[in-house]
Amino acid sequence: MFIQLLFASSATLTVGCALGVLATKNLMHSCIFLLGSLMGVAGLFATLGADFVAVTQIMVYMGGVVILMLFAVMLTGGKDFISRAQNLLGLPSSMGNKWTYSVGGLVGLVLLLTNIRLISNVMNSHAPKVIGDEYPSTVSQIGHLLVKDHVLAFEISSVLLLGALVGAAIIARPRKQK
Amino acid sequence: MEYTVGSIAPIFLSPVIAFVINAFFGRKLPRQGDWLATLSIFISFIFSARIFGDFVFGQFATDFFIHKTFTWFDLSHGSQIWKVDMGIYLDNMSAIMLLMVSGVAFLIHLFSTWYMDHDEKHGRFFVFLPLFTSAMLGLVLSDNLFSLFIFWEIMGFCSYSLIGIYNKKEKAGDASLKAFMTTRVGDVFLLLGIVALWMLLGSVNYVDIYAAIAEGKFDGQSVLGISFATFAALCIFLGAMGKSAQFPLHVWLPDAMMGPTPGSALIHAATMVTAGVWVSLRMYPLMVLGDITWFIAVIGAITAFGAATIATVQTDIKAVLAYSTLSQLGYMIIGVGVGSYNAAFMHVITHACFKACLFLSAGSIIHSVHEQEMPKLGGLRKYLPYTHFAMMACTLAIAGIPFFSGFVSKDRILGDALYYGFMSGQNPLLAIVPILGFAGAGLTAFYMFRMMFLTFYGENKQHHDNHGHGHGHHDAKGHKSHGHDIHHEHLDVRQNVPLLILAVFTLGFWFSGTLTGQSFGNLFGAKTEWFKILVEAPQVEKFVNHKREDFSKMDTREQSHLEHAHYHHQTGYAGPNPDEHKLHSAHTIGAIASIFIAFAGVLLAFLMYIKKSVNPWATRFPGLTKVLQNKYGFDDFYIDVLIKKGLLGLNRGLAWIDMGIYDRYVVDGAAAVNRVMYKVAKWFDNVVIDAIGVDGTGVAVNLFNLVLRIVQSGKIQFYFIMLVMVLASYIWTLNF
Amino acid sequence: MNQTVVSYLSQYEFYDTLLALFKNNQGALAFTIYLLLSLAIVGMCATIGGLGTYAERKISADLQARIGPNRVGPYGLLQMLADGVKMMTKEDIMPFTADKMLFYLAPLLCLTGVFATLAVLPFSGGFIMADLNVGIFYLVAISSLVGVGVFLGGYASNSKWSMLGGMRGASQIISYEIPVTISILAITLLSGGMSFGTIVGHQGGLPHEWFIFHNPFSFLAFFVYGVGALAETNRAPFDLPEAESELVSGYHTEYTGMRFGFFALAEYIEVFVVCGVAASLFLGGYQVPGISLDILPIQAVQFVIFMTKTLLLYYVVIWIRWTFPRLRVDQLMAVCWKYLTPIAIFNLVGCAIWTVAFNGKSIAELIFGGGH
Amino acid sequence: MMSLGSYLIISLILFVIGLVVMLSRKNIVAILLGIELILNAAALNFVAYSRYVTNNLDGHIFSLFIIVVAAAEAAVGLAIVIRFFQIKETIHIDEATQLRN
Repeated sequence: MFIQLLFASSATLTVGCALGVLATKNLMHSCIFLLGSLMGVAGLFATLGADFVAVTQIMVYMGGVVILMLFAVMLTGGKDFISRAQNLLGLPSSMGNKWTYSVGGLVGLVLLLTNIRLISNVMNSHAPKVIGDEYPSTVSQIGHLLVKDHVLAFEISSVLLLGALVGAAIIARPRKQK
Repeated sequence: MEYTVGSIAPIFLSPVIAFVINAFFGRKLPRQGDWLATLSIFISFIFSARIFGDFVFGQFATDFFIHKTFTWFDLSHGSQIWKVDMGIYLDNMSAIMLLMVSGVAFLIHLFSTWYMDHDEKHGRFFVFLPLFTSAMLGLVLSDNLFSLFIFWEIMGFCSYSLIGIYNKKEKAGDASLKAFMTTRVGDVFLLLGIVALWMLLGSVNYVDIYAAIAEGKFDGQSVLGISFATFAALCIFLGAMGKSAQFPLHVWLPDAMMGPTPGSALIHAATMVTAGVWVSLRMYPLMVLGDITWFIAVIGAITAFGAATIATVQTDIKAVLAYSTLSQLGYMIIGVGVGSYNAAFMHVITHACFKACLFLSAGSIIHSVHEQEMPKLGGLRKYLPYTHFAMMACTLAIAGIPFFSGFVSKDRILGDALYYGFMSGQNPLLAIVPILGFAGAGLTAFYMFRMMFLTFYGENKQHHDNHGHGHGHHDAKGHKSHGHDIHHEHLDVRQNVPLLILAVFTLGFWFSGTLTGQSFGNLFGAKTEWFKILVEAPQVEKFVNHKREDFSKMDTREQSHLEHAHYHHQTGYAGPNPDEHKLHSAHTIGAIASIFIAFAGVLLAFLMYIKKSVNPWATRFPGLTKVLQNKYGFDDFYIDVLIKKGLLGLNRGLAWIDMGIYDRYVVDGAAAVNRVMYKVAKWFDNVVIDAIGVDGTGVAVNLFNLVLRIVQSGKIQFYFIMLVMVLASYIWTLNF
Repeated sequence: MNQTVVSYLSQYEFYDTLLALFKNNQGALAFTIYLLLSLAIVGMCATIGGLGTYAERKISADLQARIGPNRVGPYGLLQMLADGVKMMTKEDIMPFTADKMLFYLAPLLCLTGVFATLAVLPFSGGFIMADLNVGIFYLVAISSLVGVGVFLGGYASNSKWSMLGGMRGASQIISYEIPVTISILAITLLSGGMSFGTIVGHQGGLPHEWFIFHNPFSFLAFFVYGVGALAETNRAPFDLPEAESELVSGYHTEYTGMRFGFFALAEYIEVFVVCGVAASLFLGGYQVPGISLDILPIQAVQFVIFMTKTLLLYYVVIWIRWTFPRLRVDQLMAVCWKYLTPIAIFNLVGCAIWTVAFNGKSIAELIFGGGH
Repeated sequence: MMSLGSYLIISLILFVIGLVVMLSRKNIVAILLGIELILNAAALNFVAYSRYVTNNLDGHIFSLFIIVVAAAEAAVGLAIVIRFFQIKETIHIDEATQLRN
């Protein structure tokens, strides 16, 4: 029952907050809605028995990515907001207008239909399995997989992270104004 | 006896910890942490001494070894093994080597605390010194070529830093770069050899390689048209040549004296250069299988003789020692090549002791007199009595005078070389090996005594020559030389005790186990000829059924379970078993000959530099001297010929092909053809292309542009929409 | 499997009678137990948070040779109730230019992040809401919600002081998360598991069995964790986000009434949680010396031991606050990136080497023998 | 209620919303938000398949790598955004068309 409750609330949180990301015109609110949506996905991971992935999701997104995005939003305000608000340059508003929404919505609709076609195929071909309620611990297994079967991907991703760290630091470092 | 990793690891770890602490907090420690480095090496020494005691004084049998390993990573797939293990491999040879490295390094550290006092690079020096030592200890402990390579490279880096430690001097910087680049040539080959072995065997553990050799896994394998074993052995030996400064790659070692003298002592005696000999010894079965021992012997002989000739004309005291190191390394390599396994290894040990002592003595002289050009020295005997004593003992040892260690080890190598060259039925051309070896031995005695006579005997030139101190003074000390007085030696513990301790170990009976070679005058507690008994070439058959031991397991094998092996005159020849009798007579002849040659060398030096009854060579053979002073022109060869002529010549050749052939014939010819074509083309152009083609294309492009302009908007979201649409249409057109 | 308080209780007989009371509805019973227990824990921690303010005043008074609160109740003990009443009855002011949604959300995020960590805090062997397999990792992860809360609190107020405080707070929290997490990683390396049950189970009741004295590296790791945790909870000497002398009171300048109370409560409870984590990671947690029985009364003893250790650490935290001066911003970042992080990485590597070299034995085991 | 299908549908909704966010917003940070949603949809799919179809943990590993890549992408992406803002003083996506000419 708990699991069902968790699933229902997580799914609601995920979808609802994702809609919030789409609907709000305020970038800061959008970020917070994203946070909620990602929390919901973490909850869904938990209902799938992926405890380690769920906690990693919380750790990386809440502790890192979302705060980083909040910082980016704060650091990139400036004159832009004023000129956009008065539409001085004739470009669409920063958070979109009805045209961009309608184009995006149209494309989204097409993709929705496409994917429903795909999913229906998948669900027809794979009879739904009956899965028990047990949730074995995944931590030690994931640890073994990471350093045995997937060791190459593991090392490459660590190099990727190092590269991203150095690259981000170099790109974003303040330069002397002329 | 129990051996855990905890009782072995501190040997390697304590200098590493000292390095880390000194690197980060050295400046804040009293005396910039030199005591910490020295203490850490002393801890290594204690642990090594325990292992040495267990292994040598009867605890374990001859072929006993400890092998602890864990799998670092494993990429095995199916039946193909691809894994890298890390671990510890300890046998008699490593036990002896560990004691030598840690002991000599400890004495060098102790000496350095005196030598580098008040030097501006004091702290930095004591950061790299323990790292260097730990890398060598790790190299000796490692059980596979991969970790050996790691430590090998750490040593390369440390030698680079130590040689170039006076980084404000351009010469020092050049020398360090030279050392780094020259050894790099060898290292590339070593890595190639390791990778080749890994590719074939899937593991680079010593025991796995030995087992593979015994099981014949190399049979029928070939690469680039030569046998696989030859290829791998050659690559590994080329790596060893770079590190051990053998003949074509030797140019870095004489320049390596740009660093502080104790650093040179560490590089030349205990650590870096012996690493090459060490890897050749470890991979000896592979060398035999690959049948390159003759090549090894020839390279060693050329180095031994060539370096000895150069050393006879050097005037810098450290340069003489550097070339003598080269020469002695040549003897070790000869030993590996002619199959006198334990004598080669013994020469590593004896050489480490007396060469460390020689360098430290030279450091003592330089630090006291602030002069290292021998013509400006002389008569130092009464000013530096302890140094004189120690240096004389070492000179006797290196010259191969009986009862000293150099005689014991070098004589055995020469005896085996004699057998190898003349009596074993090899290619008669290989007789060059013993000939060059003996000639080099005579020269060794000559140039070493030349150095002694010029430095310590004769009249003191220091009092008259007050102006020559500044130049030729390669060891830029932090403080200015006083220029008017020699510091009288007083018994400073840190200066003299290391020298005297090392001098004690120049006696031969420590190594041969007896004073006379008979059972008379035994070393207490040790076996007669313990060195020969304990060190023997690896018997690869033993390793076939070897089971690996878990890394953390405790080793509790009892002595009673193993029996002591008895010593045979098994010297591990590549060919058929050596004739015992012939070998024995070769050794006898060799011993007599080398004693004779050594005394002849000493006598020549005596006549030239003390009695002055024979003119020095410099006046007699000016041309030859010039060649030798140019070191056979190797440096010039590398720079002028290989780089300037070779690379630039290649460039010029390519340029000639470009300008001469391509330009003249292809381009100009094409131009002529073009001129004809032009007439035709002009008409064609005007009528067909312009009217129809160009204008038509323009119109078409214009039309196409209208479409493309919309697509190529530069707006990323538009691209994304296109992508999604294409994807969707692809899915909708699929039928599944 | 993940251990929970329900699965712990289900091994006793009275669980069956309780189950009969709930007409054999497992879910309903578990729900009730969880509900009651979470109410109890939240209530207890709220009380501890309130007492924290009282302790802070009293201890600071003691350190400064004053008397401190002494009017309300015996020894001024009821001062916190008075404060609570004052906060609740204050007017809830919302700045005109504030971002309303985020202004409401920020204190709640702080409070949620802190209370969510209580789910895995091991008060005793059985009295732990859910002994997750990823326990400590979950705790570290979920407590980063506080950083978001602090940042939003600063942003939403739309005032300079708040903005600066919020930015400082967020950057400080995400920076100091790194050394803290790495030193926790060293402990998980020693214990071989991330659940609090495993970590505490690997230690004993007596000091030489604790992880802090396991090896030199874990000893260092404790202090790295301590310093990092102080910074992560914005306690002095790392209280830059709410530095009174510079930023009025930082990110909660514009908050009044109970919303301000939420921030304060979150901070005090977070300090408690951090002290509890330190106690269970390094100081043996709830382990009772010499007793390995697992009966219900022992749980009470374990609870008392855990609380004693935690509250002692709490005292140390307050002591530090009133002893050390505040750091500058650049010093703050230098301490984190130049000192704590390298030391923490060094500790991690050192612990790994120690575990391999000595087969996971502690110093005491190496000296006195024994162990596994 | 809990089956492979329901997870797939949630992930589909997440994906489509992410796509629409990406397409309809003109702010680079907002577009990055959309990308995060899309990546999460993919990760959710992996884990769902891992539980209901393959019964091993490879899906978990994959979603861990997705999280890693997302973190790296966010770091570098936001660094580029900040740099872009320093140069152009705007983060409007339609201003980022230098490569067009």
